[in-house]
Amino acid sequence: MDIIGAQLVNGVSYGLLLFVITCGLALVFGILGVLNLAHGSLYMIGAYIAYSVTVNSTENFWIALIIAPIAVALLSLLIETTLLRLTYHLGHLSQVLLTFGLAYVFHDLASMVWGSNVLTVALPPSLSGTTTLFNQNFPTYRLVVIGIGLVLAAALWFIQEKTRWGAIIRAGLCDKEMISALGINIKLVLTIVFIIGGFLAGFGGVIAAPILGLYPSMEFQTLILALVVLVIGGLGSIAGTFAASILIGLVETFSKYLMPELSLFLVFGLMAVILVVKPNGLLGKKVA
Amino acid sequence: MKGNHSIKFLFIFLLMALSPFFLSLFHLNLLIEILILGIFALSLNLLVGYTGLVSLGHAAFFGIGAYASGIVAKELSPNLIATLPVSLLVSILVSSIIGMFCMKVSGFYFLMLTLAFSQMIYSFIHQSTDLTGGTNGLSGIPSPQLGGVDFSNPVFLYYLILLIFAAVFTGLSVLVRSPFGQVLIGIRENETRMKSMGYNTTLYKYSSFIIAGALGGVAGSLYTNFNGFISPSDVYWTMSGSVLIMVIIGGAGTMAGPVLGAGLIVILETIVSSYTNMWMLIIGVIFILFVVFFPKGIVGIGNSLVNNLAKSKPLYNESKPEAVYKKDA
Amino acid sequence: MNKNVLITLITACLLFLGACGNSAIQSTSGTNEKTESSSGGNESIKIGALLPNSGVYASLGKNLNRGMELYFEEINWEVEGKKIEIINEDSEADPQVSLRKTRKLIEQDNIDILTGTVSTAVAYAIRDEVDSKRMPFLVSHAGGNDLTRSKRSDYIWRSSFSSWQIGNSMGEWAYENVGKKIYLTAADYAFGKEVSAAFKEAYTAAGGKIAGEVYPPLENNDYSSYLTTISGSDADAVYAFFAGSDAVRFVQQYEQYGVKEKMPLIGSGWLVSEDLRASQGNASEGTLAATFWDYNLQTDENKKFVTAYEKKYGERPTLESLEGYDAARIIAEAVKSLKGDVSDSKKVVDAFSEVNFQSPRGEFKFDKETHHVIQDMYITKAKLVDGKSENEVIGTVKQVKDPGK
Amino acid sequence: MNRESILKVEGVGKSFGGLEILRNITFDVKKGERIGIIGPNGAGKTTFYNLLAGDLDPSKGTIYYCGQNITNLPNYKRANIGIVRTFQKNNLLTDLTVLDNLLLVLQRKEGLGNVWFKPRVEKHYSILFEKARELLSKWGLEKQTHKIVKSLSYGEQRQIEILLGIATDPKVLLLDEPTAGMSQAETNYIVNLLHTLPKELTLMIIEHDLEVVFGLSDRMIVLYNGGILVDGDPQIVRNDKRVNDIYIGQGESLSASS
Repeated sequence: MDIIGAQLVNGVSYGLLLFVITCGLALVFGILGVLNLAHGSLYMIGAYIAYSVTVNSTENFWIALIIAPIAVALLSLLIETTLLRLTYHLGHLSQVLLTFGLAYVFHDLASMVWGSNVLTVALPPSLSGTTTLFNQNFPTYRLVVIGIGLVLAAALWFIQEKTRWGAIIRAGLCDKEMISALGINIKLVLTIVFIIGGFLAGFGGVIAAPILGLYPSMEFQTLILALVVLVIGGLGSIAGTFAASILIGLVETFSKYLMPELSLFLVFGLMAVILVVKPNGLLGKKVA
Repeated sequence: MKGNHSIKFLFIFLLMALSPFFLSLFHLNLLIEILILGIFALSLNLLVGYTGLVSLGHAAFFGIGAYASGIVAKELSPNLIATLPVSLLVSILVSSIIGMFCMKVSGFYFLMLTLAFSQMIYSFIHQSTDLTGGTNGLSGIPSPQLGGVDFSNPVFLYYLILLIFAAVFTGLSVLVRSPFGQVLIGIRENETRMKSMGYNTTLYKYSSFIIAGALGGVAGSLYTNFNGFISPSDVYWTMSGSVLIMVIIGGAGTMAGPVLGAGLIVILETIVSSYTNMWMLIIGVIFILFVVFFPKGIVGIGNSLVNNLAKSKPLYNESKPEAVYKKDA
Repeated sequence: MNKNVLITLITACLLFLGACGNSAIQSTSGTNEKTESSSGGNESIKIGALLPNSGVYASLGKNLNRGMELYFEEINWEVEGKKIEIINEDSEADPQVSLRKTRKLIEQDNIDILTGTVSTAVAYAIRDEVDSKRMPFLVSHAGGNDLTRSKRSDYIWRSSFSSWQIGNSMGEWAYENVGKKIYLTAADYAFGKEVSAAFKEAYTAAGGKIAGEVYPPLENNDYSSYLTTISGSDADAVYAFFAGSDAVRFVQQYEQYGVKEKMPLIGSGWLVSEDLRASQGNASEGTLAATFWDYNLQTDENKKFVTAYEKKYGERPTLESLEGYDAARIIAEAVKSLKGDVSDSKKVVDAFSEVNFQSPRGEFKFDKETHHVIQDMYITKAKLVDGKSENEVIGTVKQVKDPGK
Repeated sequence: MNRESILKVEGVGKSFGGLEILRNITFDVKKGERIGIIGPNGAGKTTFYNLLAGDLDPSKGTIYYCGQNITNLPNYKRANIGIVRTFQKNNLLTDLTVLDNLLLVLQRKEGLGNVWFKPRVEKHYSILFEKARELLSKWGLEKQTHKIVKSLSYGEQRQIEILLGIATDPKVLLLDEPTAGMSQAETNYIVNLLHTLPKELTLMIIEHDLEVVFGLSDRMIVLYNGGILVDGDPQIVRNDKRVNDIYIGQGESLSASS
């Protein structure tokens, strides 16, 4: 039983890590309808900034946790107001091309600034210990990530369901014309949502960096994983993204435990099965 | 107009036919590669540009065609009579199976479902080391033959591929202008309306998916025949992404666009990366410039140039729409 | 209207492409020989370096290049009065791109000698092109076994290692010095599988037992599930093959999940390589690895190499730097023995086979039959010195020779 | 009036989630009838069309067409056997020309075997083009033939919306507010054209403009709160107190529109 319990903790912790990485993308796609292929790059930049901030002292991790997401949010502001805005009337294909181009640009900029070596972000001593559960050692930080994921999910849920801002955002999701009819500046809403998406991407980068490390092309790997989570959960649903993250975390962990040869196959297999059975994802609304 | 077109076609044909006489071997090889990827991009364009189904898993069919061809050439015979039809059949088979599932979803979910299937095929190729060589790829594939002609000479191979390219290009041009192709365009524009007109749109989309898959398989097969090698990286989602970029940057929903897009990407990648390690930066900036300045792709640039030159000819006769009703008022 | 555009663009492209070089008809109507009329009397020797400058393997490519440049600089970029010229092409670690680049190097740039490739898939992809064009190809990294076995070519020689050498060399040593029962894990790709198979073969031949095997996918984010399984087994130790970011994550998580306390970790040199240990931190301590060169090898040649490298680049050399350095030396030695005449590629590869010198890694010589290097393999152990992880050479496996089949 | 029944609806209902939009709709349509469907907003008129045209499946009940049960027949098959609808909001292929829109409707009967190996140009498909021209000139749209639909005025687009429905060769045509948003002149023009439609064509019209709908119909169905309130002769409907109450509640009067 212990081993099942331990794998359960592994799965939940990995799942919540996925949620932290993905929720920004889910928000942006859900509300703007923009498939942001540069999401992985924003995540990467967050992680690299965290590296730069912590390279001299691990205690700076907390500073990094503030600076990096804000820096990425500013970058998002720049992207949204200068480039992305131009594509709202051009449609999905142009957005694919634009954000893919941005991903390419950021890829080279990152390797220019931070090189192509494998790097990690070290944790402050308060987080770097181990905790024993189910007769097995776990890095304390993994358990912290579970907490962060839960808090983030709760906060996003609260904002979306219980605040005026959330109401506007949900309205924007259903009908962009309607909220501009209500006298709300739709452009501003879109900009702010994209900035929040960027902030969350940067935040995910900092949180994930000590576990996943930093290396060239990390952003593309993250991007695909995030897209899978997004789709399985269903577009435009934070709850769906949350459920999908946990589901993938558990499925991946247990498939690695029970049938390791299939693990590469399994995540995409899971996505295919879910889409065929539920064409709009677990909890998604219909989006054309 | 008609005669003018034929002359232009003849001119292009002549230019292409004479290419081996003035192009260096390296550039000829590059041209072959462009033609093959051109077929690949054209096949995706049927789906993306004409039917309005954006797929991010088209590399699956390329890979299936390529591996089928490679395995047949190694195990059975490198004769094109064997390799090409097998690739075609296998890719039709696989695309009809995948298509069946993908028809159930639409929009972004379609994009992701095609991605899921292509990644599963990638995993399969990646894992079945005995059949496909796994990560090392399938190498040492003998060069193609046809009726006693050995195509290890790139010039012969060029003519062969040029011929196939011309056939595919002509065939697709006719197809998209045919009533069938017009229905696909109708679906791209407004699927609900097409259903109300009595069209079984699912069937049309499905046919389009299979044709695209089959031609993707042909492109893959030619690629293997040309390179004597195929590796899983050509089945990975990045390959699907880059062919999608070729279509978009060339101009989706046009015949010339995807081919020009393939040419641009291949040339850019080859040339830029010879001069700088920062080639991704440069290509990325070019993508962004396209979005900002030429959202209709290369063909769009060309068209606006032509339009500017011939400003005197308006596209449509402007007449007052109200006129019709006045008489009855 | 489209047709107009099409015509102008195609014409422009073709004219652009046709601007230089022999026509394809000329190149192919003759024999299959190298078409360079120039090389015999030309002043410079052109070396094509096909290495990844972008993508996952970019840092390996960079270090290989630095190693080569360091050696050529030491000899003033000149052999037998001829200038050495390196033409770099980015392989992007992508086989198809590499094949295109190889064609460019051979047909467009008229190189005399080809070297490089980090990825084995790339080496296999260009193998037939190199073989049919009779281009001398010195493999300076890619370690796939078959390159000097079933895919052996007269024109391909390998100065780096084979996956068999890496895995096999540690088998017997591990049985005698580490434990009688081992858990085997490796990244699920051809190279990882080859290395672990070679290790398993040697280890079980020596009498060892395999407690279990597991192959996580490449670029795997989370090893916790595997580690829980491994930790629950009755193995004495764990043999692991991972490289790059996988190695960092694996070694770190191996410690974090408390497996290190129970079972020592052994593996190949890439598990705790020079450029990763800083990122791995203390987690790498105690890891045993098999490699053919280490920073702390106490030989005169190595000290000289390390000092020169650190002076020029301000950072430590890695295994790949050494590979580049040696590859450059082999090429230079071969050219020297030919008195600078590299026009006959058969003679060039014959000259390769005779190269023999004291490398920073120890004595360097080729196995003439397999075209593969015969070398000593070292067992290193990571220790903490002043709070930093350092490898120490604790054993040597002499003259490991790939069987070639 | 002993005509054969063409469309029969028995106990049809539709709910979304817990919300019942339509309940227990039963009636019988005779061939060639002209039926006006009126009712306040939210009465379920468009949902009712969706059920008839097959764009939605009913939650309850059965629909018969020429004696056949078509309750679960997909929409495109219904269009093929003759149940054709138009849309309340223009639903056209706006980036194509008027001619292309029309040809797409007309070419449907060509059959899959004949349609993919030659371009759809006048040389190969002259009959289609002739038919299209004929329709366009009848509807006074010949000048618009080669224009892109979205460049046309709203009224013209509305006309094309109806024209596409008629070109689909329906036995039962379901018009959804054909004159919505049109000027008086445009409305008159459309109404005149609708009067010229063949007598054997069965017509159902949802319409807010009461003058239009009373002018065109020989039978009226009033929907209210998801059920049929009145079904009968226009004169009966006009004098029905309940109907008048509903419309007076909405600030309109039936008797005012004669």
